[in-house]
This record gives sequence, C-alpha cells and structure tokens, in this order.
Amino acid sequence: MDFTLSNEQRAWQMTARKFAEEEIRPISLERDDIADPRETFDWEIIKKGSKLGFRTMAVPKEWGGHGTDFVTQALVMAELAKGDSAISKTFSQCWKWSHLIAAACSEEQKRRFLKPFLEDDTFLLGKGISEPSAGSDNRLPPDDPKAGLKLTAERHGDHWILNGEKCFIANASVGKLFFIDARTDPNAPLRQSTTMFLVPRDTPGMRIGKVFNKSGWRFYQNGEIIFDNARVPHANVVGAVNGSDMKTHAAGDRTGGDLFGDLELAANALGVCDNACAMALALAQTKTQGGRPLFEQQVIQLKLNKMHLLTEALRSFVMRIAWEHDHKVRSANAGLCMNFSTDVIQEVTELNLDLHAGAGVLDPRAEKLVRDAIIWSHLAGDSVQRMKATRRLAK
Amino acid sequence: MDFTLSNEQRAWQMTARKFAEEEIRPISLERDDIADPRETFDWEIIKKGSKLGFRTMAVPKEWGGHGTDFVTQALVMAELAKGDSAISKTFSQCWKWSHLIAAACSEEQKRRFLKPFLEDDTFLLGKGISEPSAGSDNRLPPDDPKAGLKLTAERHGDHWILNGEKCFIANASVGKLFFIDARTDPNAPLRQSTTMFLVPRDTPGMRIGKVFNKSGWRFYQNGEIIFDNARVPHANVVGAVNGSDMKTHAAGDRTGGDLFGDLELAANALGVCDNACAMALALAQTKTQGGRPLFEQQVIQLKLNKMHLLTEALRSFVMRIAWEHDHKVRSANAGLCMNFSTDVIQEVTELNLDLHAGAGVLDPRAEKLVRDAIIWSHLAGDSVQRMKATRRLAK
Amino acid sequence: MYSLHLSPEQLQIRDTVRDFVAREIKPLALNPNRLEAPARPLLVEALEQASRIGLRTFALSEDAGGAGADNLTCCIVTEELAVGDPDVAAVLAQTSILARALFDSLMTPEQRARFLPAFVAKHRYHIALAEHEDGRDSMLGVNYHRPQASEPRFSTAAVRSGDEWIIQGRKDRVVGASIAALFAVRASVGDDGATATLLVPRDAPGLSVSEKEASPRWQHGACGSVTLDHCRVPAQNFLAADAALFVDEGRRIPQEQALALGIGRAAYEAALDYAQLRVQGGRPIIEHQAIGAKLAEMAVRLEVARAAIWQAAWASDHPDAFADASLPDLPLSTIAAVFASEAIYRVAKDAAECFGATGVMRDMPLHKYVQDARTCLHSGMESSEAKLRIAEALARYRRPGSAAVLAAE
Amino acid sequence: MYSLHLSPEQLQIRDTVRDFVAREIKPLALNPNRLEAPARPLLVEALEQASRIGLRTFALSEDAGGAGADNLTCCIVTEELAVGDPDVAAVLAQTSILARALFDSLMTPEQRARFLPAFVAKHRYHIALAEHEDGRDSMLGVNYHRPQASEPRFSTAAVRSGDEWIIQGRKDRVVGASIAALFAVRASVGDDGATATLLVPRDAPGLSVSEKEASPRWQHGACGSVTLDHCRVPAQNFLAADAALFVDEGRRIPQEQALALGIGRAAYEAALDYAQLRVQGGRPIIEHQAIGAKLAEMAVRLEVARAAIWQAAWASDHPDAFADASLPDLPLSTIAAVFASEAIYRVAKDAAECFGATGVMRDMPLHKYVQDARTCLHSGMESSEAKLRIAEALARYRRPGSAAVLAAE
Repeated sequence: MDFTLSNEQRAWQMTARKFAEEEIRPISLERDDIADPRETFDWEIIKKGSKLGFRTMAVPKEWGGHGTDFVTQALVMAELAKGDSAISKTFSQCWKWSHLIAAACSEEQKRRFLKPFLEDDTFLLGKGISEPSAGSDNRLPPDDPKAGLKLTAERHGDHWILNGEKCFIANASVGKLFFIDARTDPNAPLRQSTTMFLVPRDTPGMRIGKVFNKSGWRFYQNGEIIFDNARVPHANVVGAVNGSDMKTHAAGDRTGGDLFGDLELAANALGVCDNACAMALALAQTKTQGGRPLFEQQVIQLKLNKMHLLTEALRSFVMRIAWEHDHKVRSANAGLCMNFSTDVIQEVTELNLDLHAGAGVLDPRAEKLVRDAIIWSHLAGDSVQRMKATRRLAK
Repeated sequence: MDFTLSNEQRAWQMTARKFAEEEIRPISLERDDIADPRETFDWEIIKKGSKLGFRTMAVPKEWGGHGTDFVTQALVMAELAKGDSAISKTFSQCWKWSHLIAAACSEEQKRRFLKPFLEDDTFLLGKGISEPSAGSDNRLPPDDPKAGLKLTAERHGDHWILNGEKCFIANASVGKLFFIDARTDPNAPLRQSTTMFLVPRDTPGMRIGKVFNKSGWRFYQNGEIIFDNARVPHANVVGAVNGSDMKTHAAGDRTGGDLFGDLELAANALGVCDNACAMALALAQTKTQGGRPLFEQQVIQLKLNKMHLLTEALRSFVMRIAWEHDHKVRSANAGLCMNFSTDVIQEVTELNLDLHAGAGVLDPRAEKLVRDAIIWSHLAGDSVQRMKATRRLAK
Repeated sequence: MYSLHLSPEQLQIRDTVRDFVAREIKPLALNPNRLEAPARPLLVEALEQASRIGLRTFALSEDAGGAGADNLTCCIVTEELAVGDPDVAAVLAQTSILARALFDSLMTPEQRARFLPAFVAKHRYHIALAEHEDGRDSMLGVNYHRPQASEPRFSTAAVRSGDEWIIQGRKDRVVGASIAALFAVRASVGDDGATATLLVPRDAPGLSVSEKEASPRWQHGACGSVTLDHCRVPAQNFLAADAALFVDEGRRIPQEQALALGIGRAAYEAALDYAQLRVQGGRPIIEHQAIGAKLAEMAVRLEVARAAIWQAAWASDHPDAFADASLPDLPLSTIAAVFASEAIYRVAKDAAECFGATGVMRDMPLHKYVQDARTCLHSGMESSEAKLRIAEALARYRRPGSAAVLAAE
Repeated sequence: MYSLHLSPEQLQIRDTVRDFVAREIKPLALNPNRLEAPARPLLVEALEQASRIGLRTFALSEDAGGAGADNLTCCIVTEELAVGDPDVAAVLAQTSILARALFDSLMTPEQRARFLPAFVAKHRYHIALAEHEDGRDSMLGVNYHRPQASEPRFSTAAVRSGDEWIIQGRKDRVVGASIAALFAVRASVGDDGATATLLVPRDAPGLSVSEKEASPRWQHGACGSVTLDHCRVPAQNFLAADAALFVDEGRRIPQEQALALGIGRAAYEAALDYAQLRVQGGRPIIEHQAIGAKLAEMAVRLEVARAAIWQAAWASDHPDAFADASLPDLPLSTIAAVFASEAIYRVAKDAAECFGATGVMRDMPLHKYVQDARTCLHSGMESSEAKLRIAEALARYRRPGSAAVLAAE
C-alpha cells in the first residue's frame, strides 16, 4: 500500500493547481453571473488550458496524447474544480469521450477524429443520450421496446439518416464532434437496438437548439441537438450496429462502473469540497463575533468538523477508485463513490454557506458552490443512480 | 499510488479472517448474551489468538514482537471485528499500549515488562485515565488546576504512593499491567502535573472494583481500579515526572492524532460495518416477500446502497490513515476518520437492523451490532472528540 | 375553533399521572437491579395501582364504568406513563382502548352482560389483542401500487362445531399476554378465509400463554405468545362486527407514538438535569455550546413530534375535521409515526451521549431509554413500509375491491 | 378545549386566497421569462389586487378598517400566498402585522389620525420595518450562557433638534423597501444608546431607498436598503412605546416559517403532479417505490412542519396557554423555525430531484423553489444561533438585567 504520488502525477497536480488559482478562479464568479447561458462560455480559458494539456491528457500516448492514468486524471479534475467546477467538467468531458474513442473506435475512425482533436485547441467533444421522454429509462432500461431513447437512424446505402431530438447534451453549443446514440431497430429493447454514431458538428441536417439555463455549472454548456434528416456516413458507426453499450463492458470497462463517468463526478466534487473547506476555515479564523474569532465557538468547530471529515473521506474514496480504475478492479465502488460524492458535496457546500450566512456574510462564491453542487442530485445521486450501483453489488 | 497489499499484509489479513470466522464468530453471540459482565470474558479465545500473534503483533521486532505496520494492524483489527468487535478490541488494546511501551519506556522498563508480556499468552495491558469526575476534562483540558484527573501520587523515597480511583478502565479485570496517569503536582494544570506509572496487577494497595455492565462490547472488560496507598517504585515512572502526555507528541506521534487510538476505533468500526453489509445483502437476496427476493424492492436497494457506500468510504479512509500513520504524515485525518467511523458504524448497523426487522426477522446479531456501535458515540464521536479533531485542523 | 388549550380535566389528569409515575413507577422501573436484569417482568403492582386511579378503564364510557376519555387524553396519559415504564403504558393503553371498542360498540348486549362486570370490578383484568402471526406477510412491499395486495389469511383458524368455535393456531407479539384475562383473537373462518374476531377468555380450554419474550424485543408491553390448541369457546363469543377494531391504520389513535414520546422525554429530561449538574471545563456542561445545541435539538424534536402526535390523536376522534378540510386528507397517524419514531430514537441517543461512558451502562437509565426507543422503531410498521402506504394515499391509489379490504382490516 | 377545527371563516379565506394565488399570482410568478431573469421585481399589481381582497389590512382590527385576523389565520394566508410568490407573501405579512401593532396599540391618537386614513385608503400603501444594519452584532454566539450579552447599539442615530428628530444612518434588508410608504426606523437616541422607533414617511427629506438586492438574497420580500442622510421627521413621529413590536422572538408570530411552508408545498405539489404524469420504466414514476417513498417523506416533513408552525402561531396569540401549562414554556416559534427551515429545504431539493435535469433549470419552477427555500434558511436566525437561544430557555438562564433587555428587544 502506498499513497505517494509519482513525480509525473505530482507535476500534473501542481500545474493544474496553479492554472486553477491563476486563471480559472479569477473568471469563475464573473462567468457564473452572466444571465444568458450562451454567453457564459469563454474560449480563452479553454485555449490556455488546452495548451497545458488539460483537454487532451486522456488520449493515449500512441495517438499523440499524454496518456495519463486515472489517478492523475482524478487529481487534475479535483484541482481544476477548486477553481471552477464547471470549467473542470468542460475539460474532463473531453477526456470522457477520448477514453471512448481510444477504447471503441476503429483505427480509421481514430485517424479521422483523434488527429484533429489533438491539433485544435478548441476541439471539444460531447455525447447525446438523453431525450425529452427518456431519462432514467436510458440508465436502467426496462425491457419494453417503447421505453428509452427514440431518435431514429435509418440506413440508406452508405449513409444513415437521423431524425429526432436530443436534450441535455453537454458541450452541445461548443463541441465539434458528438457521439450520438440512436435506435436502429424500433422493435427491440433498448440494449439490443441502439447504435452509436460519430457526428461532426457540420453534419448537414443537424443543428443546436436551446442552450439550457442551469442553476449552477453556468460555464458548462448544455443544450439540445436536433436532427432533421441528418446524414451520417456508415463509416461513423462506433462498434457494431445495434451494439451500443460502448461506454460499459464492451468498451473495455472492467471497473463495474462507467469507464470514467463515475470517477469524474466524484473527483470534481472533491475539488469543490476542498474549496468550500478552505473558505469556511478562513472565515472562521478571520471573522470575529464579540471580539473573538468564530473558530473559538463550539458550534462552529462542529460544522467545520463535519465539512472536513466528509471531504477527507471522499478524497480517500476517490483516490482509491481512481487507482482501481487503473487496475481494472471490478467492483461497485465507482458508482458508490459517485453516489457518496452527491451527499458530500451538497452537505459540505451547504455548511459553508450556513457558516458564511450565520456570520452575516452572504458570499456569492459560497452560494455558487451550493448551486454547482445541486446538479449532482441528478447526475450522480438520484435514486436511479443509487439503485444502479446497488445492483452491481449483487453481481 | 498503490493499494496493493504486500504478501505479509495479505497473510496477516487472511489469518485474521480465518480466525474470526472459525473461532471468534461462533462464540460471539453466546458471550454477548451472558448477563454478568465479569463472566463474558473467555481466556481460550485470547490464548488461541495470542498463539497466532494477535496479542503481540504490534511489538517491534527488535523486542521479539512481529513489528507489523499500521496498515497490517488496521487490516487485522477489521477482520477480527467482523467476528466480534469487542474481542478485536481486547487484542488491539494490547497493541495500543505496546506501541506506548516501545515509544516511551526506558530500556530497563522494556526489559522488565515487554519480556513477560511476550511470553505469557494471557498477559493483557490496560491504561487508566478516566475518573468519576474527569471525563472530557482529560481530553480537552482546561487551564484550571482543579479540572481533570484527581488520583494523586506522592513520592516517598524510591516509591510513589498512589491514592484515588480510576473508572472505565479497559481490561481492568483481566489485565496484568496498567499505565496509570496520576497527578504529581496538585497546583499545576493537568498537562504540567501528570505523571504516568507502570502499575502491575499485583501492586499492593491496588484492587479492581466493579466491572461495568455495558450495553454492547460485552466481552470487553471495563472496570474500576482503586488505589489505597498503592506503592509503585520510582523505576516505574514512564518518561519524566509531571511530563505525561506520552501517547501524543512527546511519545513520537507526528500523525496529529493519538498514536494508535484513532485508527483503532475506525478500523474496528470497519469490520463491524463489513459484517452488517454482508448480513443485509444476504438477507435481501434470500428472504422473500410476496414471493420475490427483497433485493428486488427499490426501498431495500436504497438502504443497501447507503450501507455499502458508507462502508466503502470508511474503508478507503481507514486504509489511508493507516498508511499515513506508517509514514508519520501529520494531519487531522486520524481524528476525523475516527469521528466519521462513529457516524458510519451507527448508521450502517441501524440500517441492517431495520432491514431485518422490516423483513420480520429480529436477528440477535443485527441487534448486537447496533449495541456494539453505540459505544462509538462516547469514544470516537462525541462533541469533544469532534472539536479535538477540528482544533488540529487549525494548527 | 382552533385551540390548543387543554381542558382543566386534561391538565389535571396529566398532573395526576405525572405525579403517580414519579412516585410509584420510576423508583421501580429505574432500580439498577431491574435495569440490569435480562428480563423485565411486568410491574403488576403498579398496573393495579394505575387501575385504581382509573387508567385501565380510562377510555371506556362513563356509562359502562370508565372515564370516557377521548383519544387525545388517552395519548397524553400514555406519554406520561411511558416516561416511567413503557410496558405499563402499553398494557394500559391496549386494555383501555379495547375496552371502549368492545364494550361500548362491538359487543352484543349479551356479551357485554357476560364480560363487563368482571372487567370493571377486577383491577387486574386486562384485555389483549391476539393478532400477529409469525410468517404472515401483511406487508405492502412488492405490492406497492399493484392491484394484487389483499389481506392475507390468518393461519389461525376457527371452525364452528355445534355451539362452539374451535380455534387452532398460534399468535405472537401479544401485548400483555402474561396478564390478560380476555383475548380478542383474530382468525380465519370458513372456506374463503374471511377474518373474524373471537373473544377467548384466558381460562378457555386449549389456550396457553408463553411469556418468554423475544430478545431483542419486538415491542413494548411485556409481550408473549398465545397458543390455541383445539381451543373451544362458546358460539356466543363470536364478535359479529369487528371492523371498528381494525380501522385504517393511517387514521387510528397514535398510542405507540405517544408511548415513544414518553420514552424520549424521559431521556431528554435526564440529560437536561445532568447537563446542569455535571461540570467539565469549569462550567456545567449545558453552558458549553455543543451540549446546549444538542439539548436544543432534542427539545425541537420532541416538541415537533408532540405537535404531530396530538394532531393525529385529535384527528382520530374527529373525522369531521377531514371532511371539512380543517385537516389534510392524509394518514396522519402514519405520518406522525414515521417522524416520531426516528426523531425520538435520535433524542434518546443524543441524551445518552451527554452522559459519556455512563450512557451505555446497563444499570443506568440512559441505556434503557435508548433500547426502549429502538424497540419503538420496530414495534409498528417499518418506516419504508409506512412511507409506501403514505405514498399510495398521496396518489389516491385505490386497489380494486380495496373498500372491502379496508373495512375488514 | 383542544380542537383543530378551522372556523368557517378561516376555511373560506384559505380557499379564497388559494384561488387568488392560482389565478392571479402563479401565472405571473412562474412565467419562464420572470424565472430566468436575474432580478425579480415585486409583483406590484398582484399586491394591489391582494389589498383589494383585504390581505394588506388583514391583521388590522375591524375598528381601524381591517379584517382583525388572528395570528393563526395570518399564517394560513401567508402560506397560501407563498405558494404563489414569497415576495408578495412577505410584504403583505409585514404590512398587515405592523399595521395592527402600530395602529391598534402603539400609536398615539394623534399619530393614528395622521397615518391611518391614508393607509386604509391606498392599496399601495405599505409599511416596512427598517431595523437591520450591516455589521451590527446582535448574535448570542460567544455570549451563550455568559452574562455580558445585551442589545448592541444601532449605529443609526436619531437626535432631537427642536420640533424634529434628525436621523443619520443606513438600514439594509428592509422588506418591501421599494414599495413602502412608511418606515418604522429603529435608531439609538441619547447618550446611553437607548433604542427608539421613529415613523419615517417615504417622502421625508433625506430618506432614499436603494432597491438593489443582494445576490444571493438574504430574505424574501424584495428587500432593499434605506439611507437616512440628515433625515428629518417631526417630533410627533417618535413612537413612545415600541416594546410590543419587538417581543421575544421565541414567541412571536411564525410568519417566516409559514412562508417557507408555502414554498415547500409548491415544490411538493409540483413533484406530486409530475410523478403522476411522467412515465419511466413503463409506469408513472410515483408507482416506483423510490419516488413514492420520497414523496411520502416530503409529505411527512410538510405536515409535521405545519403542525409545529400552527402551534406556534396559535401560541403567539394565546400566552394564557403557556400560563395554564397547555403548552410547554418554551420558545415555540424558534423551535418551529429550526425544524421547518431545514425540513422544507429538503422537501424542495427532493422535489427537484424528481424532475431530473429539468429540476435545475432556471426557466422551470423547481429551481426557483429550491432557491427560495434556501433563502429561508438564511432569512431568520441561523440555525445554530437559534439552538443556542433555545438552550438558554431550556436552562431557564436569565441574564443579569435581562428582563429589561428582553422588554426592549
């Protein structure tokens, strides 16, 4: 057993920490405060981060990326999230799908898509699963063929014609390439009838609809993609037709979780919690009441205790699942850790806000962290995500 | 970063697991059920465990012990606690004070006490701090000289005469050697007026009073020790007169926690949680309602989820602090982990009992685990223990 | 008009019972020897004294010889009794409420004439409901929002034979089994498994009582099991209309919650007293923020729980308040139960924590309060099950034929 | 006698307001454009309509031209209004309660004659309390169970100059600042820093209002700040006896809790509706145990919170119920606040979770409910602070000279 980081891991961590402190944090509140969700994005921070490797760090070395391991990725996600959770997520969203490209795309597809991805500092990736009437049905699919996603793809010679609508697509308004799940057999249950397509932004018949106006994670773009007889070449099918379950077992995932997604949310939450703990401790040590630092008060100490113990428990758990990912240990841990991160990020950010408000300070950043944390309920900790993790336990 | 266990660590773990399954678990409920607290103890299990090294594993190799590291100790404590939390604690209580002997006793004292300890399978250790009117005042001492422990030691030539009473002394009724804190300067605050003495069981003037009748942890002996002009040679003073704070910094602890105590409770809790999770999962998979396994029900899955995610978070945290102990990393983590273990062991054992009772099964073992877990409130998670950990954060 | 004023009679009976508990029950219940003993025999003498001050016949109408207390007042008394001893509280509550149901409404005049005089006259005459059977699956569980749920058949069966009913079966978790003189036994009758209730005197041939309690306990009231082995009772002991005994659980008198409240209060009061006496850090521990805040949390939970329990208690007597929309059309007793059982368990645990190591010792009261509060968690419907029942009510879900099932429940 | 029956008048006003909110407020408040906008201007038209149905003068005595509503009825109305819009609810609650205090008891006949006619006549005439000052440390906090706590001096000061008072200072978090026609301004007077209240009309020279709200919000009611720069009012605007305005917080009308309850109810009702419509796994999601149990938890929290809030509301009007021991001698409003604010925030979060991703979108109601419920967490006393105050009450701690301090508070 050894918790020491390698020099390379430590170097990535330090670079990310510096970037978060010097570049991300200064723009974080300002971006959060922009009312129009289409305007919160900032290409400069993406370009700067990309030049440091934060966009492409998950791409394998043989394809020209940095080939970092999951431990490094977890460290970097947490550090970036200390600056801004949504900006961290924008970068790691690219890792998520570059993991997928590496694991599931053909050599030809890798050549066609990985190369431009690596060369262009503004090349972002996205993936479309959710649809207006299919949320948890995609996560825990029932056998009914009518349940789940409805976007259709019909084959016409060398092309597929896509029709339908995706919603809640991350990076929709800024991405250059999307992985789109579509139903290629209307009569079979979801798992046997779905195909994944690589769909470049300039695909004819595809357009971006509304950009969602989220409570938190303002920087992170999330929108609709509408397919109106969109033409996608057959060469862009990922894996087999009717064989999309690519981000899980077939794509090489032996971790029992989604290859990367569970770790991603848990590591990002850790960074937010670190930020909240640091804010709360600083407040308690500097702000006074009755002439004495808040830190002297027992009720304050007990809140700080809860914040820190949850954060340190989460850190321990995150680093463990990152290592387990690297070693392809099969367990339910990644999902459990993601569920846990929901409880932790919300409790810790809420306690931080309470401490500030109780001291007469309504800090906008403390409030932002709470809003950022709310999205975990849906992405990481709702009852479907929890039942999904539990069902892995019994396997 | 590496979570792999060494072969030696793995071997200790497997031996402990086997011993817990084959020897401890079969007697656990029966010992728990004995009404008289003096009768719950069983020397056979101590002897058997001692022969496997579970009594002496923390003694350094140069003194003839096994010299296991903290990671190994954590693994073994958790495994033994899967069989019975109190029996695990009875063994680890000896490690706690053999750590202390190794760190703080003189060579002469080590020769006098470590040797018989190693040779005698029934040689158990204990330590006396608490007194009827001094509980948290010992943990977070105020400056008032009147606060804290009151047992007095007065020097008479080569001996010290001890008068007073200790309560809640672990292993009191079964121990052969005790570390006793006494006030050697009535006019100074606790930290500057306390001396620690090595007091063998046959010390004239010392006797065991009542054995406490605890809710859980029935096997674990806990009693009063009464000193009525007890004579202890000056050679049995540990460290310096008026210099007792031996289990912390002066004794070589750079972990920010008690050298061993915080880890001990957290690791023991982990074993109990593992047991509870296993029981709950087995119940859910075998017991039916309306003809279908309980596991199929969402409300059951959500409870299992909570139990497992808390347990895995605790495991991650415990292994981390064990490693940090081994590497003398200074932080508040050990205390935080111990506090966390209180919340986790109680929630997990209560959920296990709920699941059983909800299924119409009032399993005595499920109930026992809840009773065993209650003691954490006092030992590991009361407000004083939480504030203590918090104050380390600010250092 | 909305009013939270208790009547002078309610205030007086509360004071009387509180005083009775302090003088007569607590010294017995908190005796260290009793606390440490593995078994906890029913305090029969205290029960008899309680009967002498009218608590055994408290809910029975005045005409029949009781005090005619309403459900709220019954819950107030149960809380007070449970501060002293939850078994005494449970047995008295059961007898008193069953007596009202049986003598005031369900029995025929003939039955009443046969049973009432002895009941009123004998201070040790208790009535018990023998309903629970091990292995009978009465959970909603998998049938949540599914049509198939219906009341499962009792394996205890009663068969008519001439002028008698012959009953065969076994009931457990019978509150007050050791002391009851009369059992209301639920059994299946006829080929269709319909449920009926029979009045079975303790001396009926074939009835035997085992007082051995399960360890851990399922519920308060010194429960035991009742075996009916070819047990014979006269045909006239059949209870023609028993529906009122088994009204919708969501709307029935929240006696178990009032009982839990008493346990929680006892724990809280002990902690409050101790925190004002125990000095650490140079001050009584209540003057430390951490302990003060913890005591405040306990008080909040207890007061909020009491408000919810009293609301449910009053509502169980006033269905018209649902009809006129003064109260929401919800299972208020189940709602009070979900909140109170968990809240009160936390109160007991927090109270024990204030006592440090002595909080877990078996010869000290706090251990008892924690154990007793934990028993309350399992004595009624389990919490998830209760939530599913509330959820069906929220959705106004009605099972096909459920009107009949409900009426029979 | 204990009764939870609402009077026909209470039931009727509840229905009237509920209907008003559904028809007139919800369509405005839940308009996606308004939901998305960074600022949330006060719904002045709706406020005026509310005034026309008597809600602005609801608590004012009938003699003075109001409806003479008691505190419980006021809380019922506040809950209903807050289901639609918490700002409307907060402003109406403040004006109505202040009007009763000022016109019915605190003003001299001369003051009343001067201010009452305009107040009653003008539907847009609101009254605001200008009390809070940034940096004024009124916390118990470190002074818990220590003798030194006393009411800190206001930095806003009023100095008598001839026939006038001259006020200098700045107040923030003033509910309804943008619309108020009359401010009750708390200021220190004299050398000893005694506190007094002055009636300051909006058009008083030197008074200016900034409507810019803090982001995030401190509390509901479209708060703003009021600057008093050499602001002059006639000597007759001094309020001789203001104690009744600032009674013990633990016993005052729990308007803020009723408001939080309305927000929680709106969230819960939205989730309940949605869960019956949204189909996943082939069934409406309410039919899945996980969602059903979650909705049940919400219902439990809301019903229990309402029982506690109504108890505190009724108690705030009936101090005799403390005296006769019908109610425990505790700060019931603070107790209700500690429970309700946290419980309701959880309700709102759980409700939003039922909506999946749409639960966090700014153009959808659930986001608003969560934010609004969070504002309630910070609008009153912070929870630890409240617990410390409850703890002092539990210990019957009395600060030296506290009688005077309490009376002035």
